Amino acid sequence: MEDLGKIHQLIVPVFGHEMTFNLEIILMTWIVIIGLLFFGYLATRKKRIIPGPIQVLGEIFVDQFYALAEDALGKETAKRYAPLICALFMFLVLSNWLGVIPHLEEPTKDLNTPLSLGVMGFFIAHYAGIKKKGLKAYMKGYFEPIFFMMPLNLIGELAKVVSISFRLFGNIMGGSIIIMVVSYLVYNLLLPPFLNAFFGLFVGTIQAFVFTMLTLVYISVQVN
Amino acid sequence: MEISGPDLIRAFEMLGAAISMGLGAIGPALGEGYAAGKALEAIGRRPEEAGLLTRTMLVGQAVTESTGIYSLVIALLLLFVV
Amino acid sequence: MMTDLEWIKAAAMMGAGISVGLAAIGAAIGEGYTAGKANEALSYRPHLIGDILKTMLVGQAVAETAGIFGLVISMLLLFSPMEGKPLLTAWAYIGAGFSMGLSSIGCGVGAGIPAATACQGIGRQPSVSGHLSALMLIGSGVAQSTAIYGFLIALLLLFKSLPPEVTLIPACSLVGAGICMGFGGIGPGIGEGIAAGEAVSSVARNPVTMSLMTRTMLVGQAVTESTGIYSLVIALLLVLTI
Amino acid sequence: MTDNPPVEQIRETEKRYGSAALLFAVGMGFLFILLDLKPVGKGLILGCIFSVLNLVIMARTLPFRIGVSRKRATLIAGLSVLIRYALLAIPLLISLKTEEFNLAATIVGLFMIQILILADQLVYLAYPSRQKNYTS
Repeated sequence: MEDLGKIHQLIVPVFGHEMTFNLEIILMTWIVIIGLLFFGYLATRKKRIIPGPIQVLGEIFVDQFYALAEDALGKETAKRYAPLICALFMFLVLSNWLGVIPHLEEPTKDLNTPLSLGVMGFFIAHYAGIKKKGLKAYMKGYFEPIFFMMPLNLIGELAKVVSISFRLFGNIMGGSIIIMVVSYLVYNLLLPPFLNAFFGLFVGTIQAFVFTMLTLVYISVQVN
Repeated sequence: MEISGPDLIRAFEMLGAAISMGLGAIGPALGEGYAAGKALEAIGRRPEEAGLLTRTMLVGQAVTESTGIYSLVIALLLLFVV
Repeated sequence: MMTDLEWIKAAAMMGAGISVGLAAIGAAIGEGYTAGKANEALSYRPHLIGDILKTMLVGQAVAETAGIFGLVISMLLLFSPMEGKPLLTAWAYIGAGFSMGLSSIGCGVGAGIPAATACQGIGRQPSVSGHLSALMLIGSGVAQSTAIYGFLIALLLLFKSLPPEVTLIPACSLVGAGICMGFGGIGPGIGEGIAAGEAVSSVARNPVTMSLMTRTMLVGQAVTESTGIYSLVIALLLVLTI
Repeated sequence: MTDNPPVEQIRETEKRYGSAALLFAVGMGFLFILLDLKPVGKGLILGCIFSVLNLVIMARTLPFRIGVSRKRATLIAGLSVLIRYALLAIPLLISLKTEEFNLAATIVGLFMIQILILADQLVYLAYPSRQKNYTS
């Protein structure tokens, strides 16, 4: 059980500072990205009126998330942000499912991945707000309802990033720690496949959906 | 048993992390359960709105869970950073 | 002056008492709530006595799981060999008692609520009693997962090999792991029970929504579970980093 | 209770889960014994016997708890809980004190009834038509 939380790191000195790379996580992220690109290539290679199975899968994703984005953002804005939402969900789902395959790990198990996605969502939401309402109206939003609520509003905005990324990280890391400890305790008998199915497939899908929906909601709060 | 100052501080950090996460888990979970229950009741009344209600339930639960996540952050900070 | 062995024995007895006592409280609240609602349903539908009693029996049998968990841990605490163990074991035993006992409260209450609403629902819609008891058992089964986490932490605390010398930090970590998992198990258990109860009563009102309700219930419970998972993670970190 | 039908139905539930649990435990137990894991098989059977006993006592005391005064119901429920927990402690004690019964298997055996109830309902959810309908 000593390998709990052990990470293979590559430390590169740059101008007197040290840059740390988590090699496994980067590798796993690239696996996910290549898998998604391959899926996209297969789905759009031969576009037909009567679609093949992979094209159907792609159309389901795009359809569903376009409808969701339209619900939350309105027709015009949805066109701009629906691809982002759809891609985010597909990336997260594939990342969370990756841990089911032996010897592979979920990239979301490392805090850096969810945190960077959360920060990305944060900046996109505020960019959308500024673009839609204009800088002045956007800034005015922070001084609601009275002037000195500004610090509290700022903290509230930052807390959104913390909560959205720690939720994903906590669930995925918790699942993988539980699977590891239980497999160690029962000598890999019988239980771990069920735990893998529950934490990897079920919880992974739900948390990916929650993360995507929250990003969408944050954008829609800024836009409307 | 001799107790030095840093030891005492570290020990209480452990205890503090435990209490923070343990008690912090009660409230959000109860609230989320209540939200899920009410959403299920509403779906029972109007099954045709199930998609919208499920989405609203998830967003509501996600916001409710924030305090639980803050407890987790504090506990992790106490364990690893401070 | 007490010897190490006596201290460990005293701690084991205290842990065993906490474990089985709190677990029995949880199981009793759940079973009592079920019995009360079953009586209420019987009072206005006396001719359904067979169905209602059957559901009540099955529901109580599942709610009893909490009590059995507590009993198992307390017997392990009382009768496992203690000679030659380090003094830190005493702290681990108290932690194990807290972990199992407190998380069993959530488990018992959480399993009792859906059983009670199932008894009520059968009074309302006797034609779907099979559906109702299936949904009830799935819901209360999921509500018991935090008690299983508590059981896991208690077993880890019982069987972990500890360093021989006593210092304050591992002692606090051991008790803390128990408290963290114990309190963390209460909320998710009861919350998941509430969700399952509402699902059962909705199906009793509108039986066609069964599959939709099962799906939505599982999704809601999975999100409710996450604080329990956080508690488990913190408890595991506390135990394993000693 | 004087009227027969409820008692009949409770007996039916009891028989169904009890016999299934015993059958399953004995089958698995013999499998383990054949595989030369004697303590595991014996522990499983021991735990399961007491688990079934627990269910039987619970079912038999159920009719006495319905429709009586509050005080009496509380007394009966409390007594039955005490007796049942004392009963469940016996196999644990036996398997802790002797090497012949595996402890983990005994614990699994104690939960046999609950595991079977859950599995039964999962099967009902998956194939509703396969099972005898409760209502009929």
